[in-house]
Amino acid sequence: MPVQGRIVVSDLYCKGCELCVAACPQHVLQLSPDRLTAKGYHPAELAGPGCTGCGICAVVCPEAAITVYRQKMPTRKAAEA
Amino acid sequence: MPVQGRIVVSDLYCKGCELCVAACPQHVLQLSPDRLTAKGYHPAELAGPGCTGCGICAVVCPEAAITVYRQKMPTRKAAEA
Amino acid sequence: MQTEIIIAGFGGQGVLFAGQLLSYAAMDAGKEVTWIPSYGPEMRGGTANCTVVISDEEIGSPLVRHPQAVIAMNLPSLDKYEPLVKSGGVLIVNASMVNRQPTRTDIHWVMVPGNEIAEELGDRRMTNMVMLGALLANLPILPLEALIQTLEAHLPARHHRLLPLNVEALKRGAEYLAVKA
Amino acid sequence: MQTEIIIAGFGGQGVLFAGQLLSYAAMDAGKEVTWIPSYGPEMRGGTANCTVVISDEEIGSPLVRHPQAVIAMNLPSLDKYEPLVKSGGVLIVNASMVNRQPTRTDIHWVMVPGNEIAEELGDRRMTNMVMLGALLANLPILPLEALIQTLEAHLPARHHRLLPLNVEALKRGAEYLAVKA
Amino acid sequence: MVMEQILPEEIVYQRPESLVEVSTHYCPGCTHGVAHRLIAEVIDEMGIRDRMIGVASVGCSVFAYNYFDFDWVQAPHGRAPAMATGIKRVLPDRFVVTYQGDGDMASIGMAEVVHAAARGENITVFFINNANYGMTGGQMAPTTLPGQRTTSSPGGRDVETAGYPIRAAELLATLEGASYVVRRSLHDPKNIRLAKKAIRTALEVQAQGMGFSMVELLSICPTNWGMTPVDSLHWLEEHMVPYYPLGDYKVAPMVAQIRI
Amino acid sequence: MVMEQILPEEIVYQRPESLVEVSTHYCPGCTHGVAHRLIAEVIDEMGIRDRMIGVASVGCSVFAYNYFDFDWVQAPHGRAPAMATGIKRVLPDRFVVTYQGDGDMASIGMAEVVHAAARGENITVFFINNANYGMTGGQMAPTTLPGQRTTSSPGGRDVETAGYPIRAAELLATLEGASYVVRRSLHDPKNIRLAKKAIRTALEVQAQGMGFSMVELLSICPTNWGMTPVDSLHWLEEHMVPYYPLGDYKVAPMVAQIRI
Amino acid sequence: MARELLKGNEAIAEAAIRAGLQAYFGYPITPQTELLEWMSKRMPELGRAFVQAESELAAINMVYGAACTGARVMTSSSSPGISLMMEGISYIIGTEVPAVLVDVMRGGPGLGNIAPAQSDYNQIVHGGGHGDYHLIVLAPASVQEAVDLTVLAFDLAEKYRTVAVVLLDGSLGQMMEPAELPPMRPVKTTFPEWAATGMMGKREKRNILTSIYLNPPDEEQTNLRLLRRWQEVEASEIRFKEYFMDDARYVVVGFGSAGRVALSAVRAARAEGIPVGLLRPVTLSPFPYEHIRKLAQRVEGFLVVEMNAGQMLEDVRLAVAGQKPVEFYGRLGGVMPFPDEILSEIQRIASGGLTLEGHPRERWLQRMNGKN
Amino acid sequence: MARELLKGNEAIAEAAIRAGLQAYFGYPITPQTELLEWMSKRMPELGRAFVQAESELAAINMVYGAACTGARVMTSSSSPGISLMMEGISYIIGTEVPAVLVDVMRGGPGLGNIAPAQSDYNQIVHGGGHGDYHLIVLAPASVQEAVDLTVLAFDLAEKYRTVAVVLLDGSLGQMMEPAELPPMRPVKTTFPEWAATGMMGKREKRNILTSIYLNPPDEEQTNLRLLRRWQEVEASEIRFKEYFMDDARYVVVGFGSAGRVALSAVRAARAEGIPVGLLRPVTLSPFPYEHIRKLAQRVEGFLVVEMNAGQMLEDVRLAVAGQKPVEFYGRLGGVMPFPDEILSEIQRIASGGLTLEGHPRERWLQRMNGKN
Ligand SMILES: Cc1ncc(C[n+]2csc(CCOP(=O)(O)OP(=O)(O)O)c2C)c(N)n1
Ligand SMILES: Cc1ncc(C[n+]2csc(CCOP(=O)(O)OP(=O)(O)O)c2C)c(N)n1
Ligand code: SF4
Ligand code: SF4
Ligand code: SF4
Ligand code: SF4
Repeated sequence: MPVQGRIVVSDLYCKGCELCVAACPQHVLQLSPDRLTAKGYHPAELAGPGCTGCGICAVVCPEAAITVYRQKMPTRKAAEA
Repeated sequence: MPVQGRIVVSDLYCKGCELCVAACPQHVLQLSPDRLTAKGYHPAELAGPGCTGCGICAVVCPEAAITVYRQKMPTRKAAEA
Repeated sequence: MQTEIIIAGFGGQGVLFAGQLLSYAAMDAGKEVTWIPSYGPEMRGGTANCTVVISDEEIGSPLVRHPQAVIAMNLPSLDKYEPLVKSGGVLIVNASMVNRQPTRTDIHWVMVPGNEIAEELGDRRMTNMVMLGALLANLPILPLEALIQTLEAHLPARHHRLLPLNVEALKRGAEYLAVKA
Repeated sequence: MQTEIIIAGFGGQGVLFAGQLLSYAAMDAGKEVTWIPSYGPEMRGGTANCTVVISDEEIGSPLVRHPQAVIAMNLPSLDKYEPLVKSGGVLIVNASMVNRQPTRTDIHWVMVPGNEIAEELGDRRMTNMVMLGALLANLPILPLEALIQTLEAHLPARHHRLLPLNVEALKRGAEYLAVKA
Repeated sequence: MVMEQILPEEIVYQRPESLVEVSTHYCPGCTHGVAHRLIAEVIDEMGIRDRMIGVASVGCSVFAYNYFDFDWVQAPHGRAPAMATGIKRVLPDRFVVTYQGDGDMASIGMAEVVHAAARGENITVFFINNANYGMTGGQMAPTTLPGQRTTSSPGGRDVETAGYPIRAAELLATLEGASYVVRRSLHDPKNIRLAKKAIRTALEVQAQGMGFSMVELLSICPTNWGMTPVDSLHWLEEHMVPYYPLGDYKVAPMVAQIRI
Repeated sequence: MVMEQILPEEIVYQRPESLVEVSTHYCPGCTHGVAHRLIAEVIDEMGIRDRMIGVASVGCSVFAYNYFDFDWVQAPHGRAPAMATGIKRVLPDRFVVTYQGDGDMASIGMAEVVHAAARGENITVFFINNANYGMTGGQMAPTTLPGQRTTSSPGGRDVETAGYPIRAAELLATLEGASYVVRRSLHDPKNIRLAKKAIRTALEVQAQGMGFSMVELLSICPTNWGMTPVDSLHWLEEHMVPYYPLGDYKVAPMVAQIRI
Repeated sequence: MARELLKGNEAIAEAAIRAGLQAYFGYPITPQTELLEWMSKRMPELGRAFVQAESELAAINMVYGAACTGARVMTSSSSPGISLMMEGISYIIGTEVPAVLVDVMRGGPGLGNIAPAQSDYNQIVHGGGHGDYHLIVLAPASVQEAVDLTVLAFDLAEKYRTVAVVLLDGSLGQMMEPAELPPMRPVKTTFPEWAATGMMGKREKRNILTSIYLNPPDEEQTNLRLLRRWQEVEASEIRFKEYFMDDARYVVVGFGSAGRVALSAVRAARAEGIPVGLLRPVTLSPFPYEHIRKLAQRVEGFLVVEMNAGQMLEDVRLAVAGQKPVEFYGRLGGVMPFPDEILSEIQRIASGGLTLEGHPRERWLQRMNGKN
Repeated sequence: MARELLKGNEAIAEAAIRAGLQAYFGYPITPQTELLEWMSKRMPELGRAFVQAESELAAINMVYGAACTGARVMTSSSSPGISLMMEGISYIIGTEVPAVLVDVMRGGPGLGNIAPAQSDYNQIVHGGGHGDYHLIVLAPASVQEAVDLTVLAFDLAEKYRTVAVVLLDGSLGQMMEPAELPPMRPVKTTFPEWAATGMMGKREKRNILTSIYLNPPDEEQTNLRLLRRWQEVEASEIRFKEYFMDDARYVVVGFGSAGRVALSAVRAARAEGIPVGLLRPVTLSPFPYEHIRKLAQRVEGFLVVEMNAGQMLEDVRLAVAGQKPVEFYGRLGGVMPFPDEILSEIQRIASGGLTLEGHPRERWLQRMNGKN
């Protein structure tokens, strides 16, 4: 089973640019179809399971809007993003 | 017998910088020990015979003060300076 | 006689164009007119507004503190301009984008569901025309016909296919109120 | 009491330094003094001059049209400044570098063969000192002694070996006239 | 950032501390944001936030000072390297960085950056090359590609009259005073990671007093390019990268020794 | 120039017509004079005097316009390439040349020359590199050699604080718009002849509308170097030539075809 | 020609083109950029020269070069960019070649903002560059006037061989109004006698255009010549507009946008029966000193209105020379006044708020303490 | 300390160093270059920062950067170089950081010449940069005063967080006079609260130094704050020197070198029994308006003497406000007046040559028609 992770996108920062959506290797991100941020953007969110916590979305996010969590793997240390 | 030439140094321009004197391959130039130009310089002049009209003095002269004459050689055309 | 109109909304709602159209029409009608936008980088993704002054004589200030009429295309514009409309003036509110009615009683205000009407017409970009139509129905500075002629005259050729839709939107905006009234 | 002196010659004749020395001496004597040179690229290879004003009170203009005294180190300087010396003033001419005598009769002028005296002393660079000595002998603004002390005080250490020669030159310049007179 | 669940989880990425907790004024998708984030991450990692002084330039990034949590000054258009010089000479032990657009650095500010580099000024220049003037509405920049349409080259940049784009990294690399001059791109995760490494190296160069460093970052301007952010990244990769080859243009021998 | 004797003689060298018959203000031996003469000779040979417009800069050569017998304008310090651009754009069929010192072109005027080159502006820059600011009395220039004493680097140029000399030809050669960028020297007859050829090529480049050309000429400043002219030439050869290698830094393919 | 609805910046650009502009050199800066953008499209279309310069410094020197050929040339910018042109302007004037400059002013100092302001008045009118010089400054208050004055600027610049500046604020640059453009004039095909164009077999003597006069008396003579030419400008080129002045007892003085805002206020005051008129200087340099001096003899006081801290104010005070009280009202940093603010100033003055004591700026500052 | 014979340029440099100068940035230009050269030697000796900048534009921005750290910094230049600094000066003032600038003026406009002039008065005093701003301008007339005012410039610049300019002409820069240098002050080791120095664990909040206020009302408030600070400067910092004023019926007004040449003329006039005095403004900004206004109440007329075409003249006229006649005498383009020229102006005035009509510049120009 692959590593499991999840991301939290901050509504304060996200501008719905879709760069994370396009970059996600697992294709599990989407712009929220209904939710709007205070600035009027549809923020990114996890569309379903499958996030491995690889952090690629965070690497491309221009707004530093994403926090990435990953299941702890006691045996090997996760590579830094 | 080598080609014969001569130079005329204009007192209007010459500033006695000695560059022509140093450059002359025949060592036939000198600064006039006694003559002074209107600006107060000892101008260059031919010190004696031996000028070949090679034009090197004119090539180095910063003041374009030198006119170079050379004996006509009907057979071969003199290289341009 | 001088009339001042502010059209305000989000960038992208076509407020600047609506103001320009009004200005063209005023010019074509032989009036003096000034159109002045808010400008600058803050426009990007932010709010946009323009002030149109229509007059029979040389126009002084292009900006006014208390306009005769306001079209508020969204809530921030309503909040900002409702207090500023000249007493006895007109306030046209895009009901589709606000969650409240004006509260002033000394002005004539109307709620027009601009986006909905435009969407009914099949193109949300027509909201500005709907609102402009509604304005003219409430502020007799220029006949609707004049605006339509102006549109015909000044709309760039490549946009001419949009002409009927624009005309329709203007009319629907104007009618909406007739209907409502 | 104010005295103005212009020292003029070719660049390289030490006219600026002569003026500075005079200024230092005046300062050391507790006087007010200004020294102002001609400056700029035209100096290069051209003429140089400086004006020294010595006074008991705050000095106004650092330049004067009609100086009390002039040292003319060469012919152009003689030509330029002879007409300008204040009536009753002093004109010291470097006889070695000119081919004529002054013609004015309302001033006190003297011819000093500056270069020759300097060459006699073995160093043509001393011409300026010779002329300065001659000036002081004719214009009692400062005793020669004061100048000599100043020279001792302000000449940079690395030039100190030149001190006796400078002193000698000053004296010879002063004496030349005494002899001549 | 509070952990919401008590799970055997770890944070593998979070917003760097050196970024202020405010939303930026940049357009959605603009890679100015990526550049900001990378710089902030490196500063966090090096622990030098307290010693940083940033020099903001004139361009979309004029308000960079609102986003980085350290001291900033704001320079006249193009003059950031001169201001940085002034600061660095007074405070040689601080980290002084400029953040400049291509209009700012490669057009009006060409003399200042060349001379800062020639002097070997111990500062770091972050150079955001987005092939146009963003802030003023998308005019031609010295970096605009041949044929590229902008609001001041409406028919596409005509090299006959407007000349050729300037490759700033190559140009600065000719200067002996420049110690580290590289070009990176922000168009995909791999390149973003390489960009971050370069930013780190540049700041290490400064930390060790090795002189002038400059990191050019190919960047997008979706708003003025009139494309979505995602399309913009593709355009960058397809059109800009070939014209502006990525790579190291000057790595002084001592710099090559830096291990990060 | 009247022939004084009726002898089978010919004139093999005489003062070029494009030079005005006045004595210059240059110091004795200053190679500004050589550069002037070569330019005048080439103009005579090409027969283009009537179509020449010169742009004088600020430096010892500020009065260049007094010595060349054609139209001139005089530019603010460093801005000659911008002025030349203005002229050339209005009169594209004239020959427009700037004549600039190293302080003028490589220091204050860096942005203007870089951008004229980047634009491929069809002008010719004559760049006189004498390793100091002559006119103002011998201060350090961007081209002053490491360790060289000047009136503003009294202890010798300290590369730690004043940085490294700029090699302008190498720098401009990085620009795509530049068609012909070379460095020559004026220190001996051979090099002077090569310099003249380069000047000729540069003007041919302009004649054929091939874009920006620049000829850097290593030159002496005996006055401020504090040496005789002859010694200065030796110093140039020994110290400047190694630092500023002579050669062709950019010869666009079409330029390589020019035969003169 | 029919009236068209034109944006100030674009109207100026097109007016310049129709006035026979041969070359434009500029650099983008808000709120002037549309002018450059218009040029970038139109000039190449017409086969004329357009260069986006690398900086304002380069732009003004390209203008300088092109002006030396006698061609019709211009540049445009806004406040910080104008500051960078000061050396070039001084050179152009010192060389006596004609050029046109447009300054679309914004809030300052420093980077400031891009909102409308009039705070470059001193910089432009009183010499932001070194040396003694004068230049012609035209201050339009409407798009039509911007068009007309742009054309005039070229004619005056050429007539007097100097720099003519069209000085306006950002609001006018961004504003649209109906205006009639002039017909397209043919581009000049000849060049003036004095120009550096290459001798082209037409002249014996070379032309040299320079601003150095190393010998001070020569420079003095040049300065005097320029001053005498300036006297001609002062004698012939002063322009202003007046409104409600016949019976005015108070005069509002304002230029450009401030002047037109004042017009609204003056109308409102008239509606209240206050006998106030408006003087709107159209040439800020030469300035209508003499006219104001004479006005001062018959009116009771002045109110100067500007979008700055009182720069033209000092010129009005110079002209009034203590004869009558002068008051000031200004808004700063990109804020445009509304007519009602000026109206209340007029009311204050008409109801006795005039004094010859102190400085009007001090009093205004006092009154501003409450604002915002 | 003992008096030394010092050249103006070098005396200013050394005075700045002794005032605790931490960094100097400059570019060579005659007649200021000795100042830079002095710095190039002394600053490195003392372990302080010296950079020969690539241009005046770079120099002023290096100063700007260094000033943002709160350090004592300066640059110096001469007229054309000063023109290139206008944008930077406007930014520095807009950012409210202290800096000192020395302008050793030469003849202009354009490249002009290197001879002494005072024709940057307007550029420096009345804002050659964009936006509303004021800066402090100190005009020495002797080497000693140059020394003293240089030190003062640093103190005032810091006190009011603004730019202080020492404005002199080339003759003063080149002149040698005895002067006493101040003792060496220790270099500051602390930095002000507001400075951008890195937080260094000492501050919680970052410092941002900027001159943008995108929102016009914010910019207006900034402008108003600067104006209020300027009022403080006006209240406390006006300086001038007077000579023979007790019983003066005529007043000559001149600053810097023109002022001291006028002193000679005034002395000569006094020797002839003409009751004339001299007012020499030492601060040109703030200007002694109020003092002159009061003087105008008791004297019969003014003669303004400048080495320009009448720039300070307008400030004197503003102050006099038509109360009394003002006459003008100027020399231009690098020409220094001799005392006898001014004396004959004084004689002319004392023998009835005063009028309230017309503009003094016009009359002077008339009289100049004969000259040279
Ligand atoms: C002296 C000056 N000239 C022009 C401007 C206007 N201006 C502001 S931002 C900008 C261009 C910015 O472009 P770039 O540096 O490429 O940065 P980007 O906005 O693309 O990030 C210009 C020309 C200015 N503020 N100051
Ligand atoms: C804006 C400006 N800054 C400075 C100067 C002073 N200046 C005149 S010539 C010169 C340097 C010239 O040096 P360079 O270009 O090397 O020419 P050179 O005299 O050596 O031939 C300087 C700095 C000036 N005239 N204008
Ligand atoms: S990349 Fe960042 S800003 Fe863009 S959509 Fe994803 S989370 Fe939002
Ligand atoms: S090189 Fe020319 S100037 Fe020099 S000495 Fe010879 S002739 Fe005279
Ligand atoms: S305009 Fe372009 S560079 Fe500026 S923030 Fe928007 S996308 Fe980024
Ligand atoms: S100072 Fe130097 S560069 Fe200038 S003319 Fe003299 S030798 Fe030539």
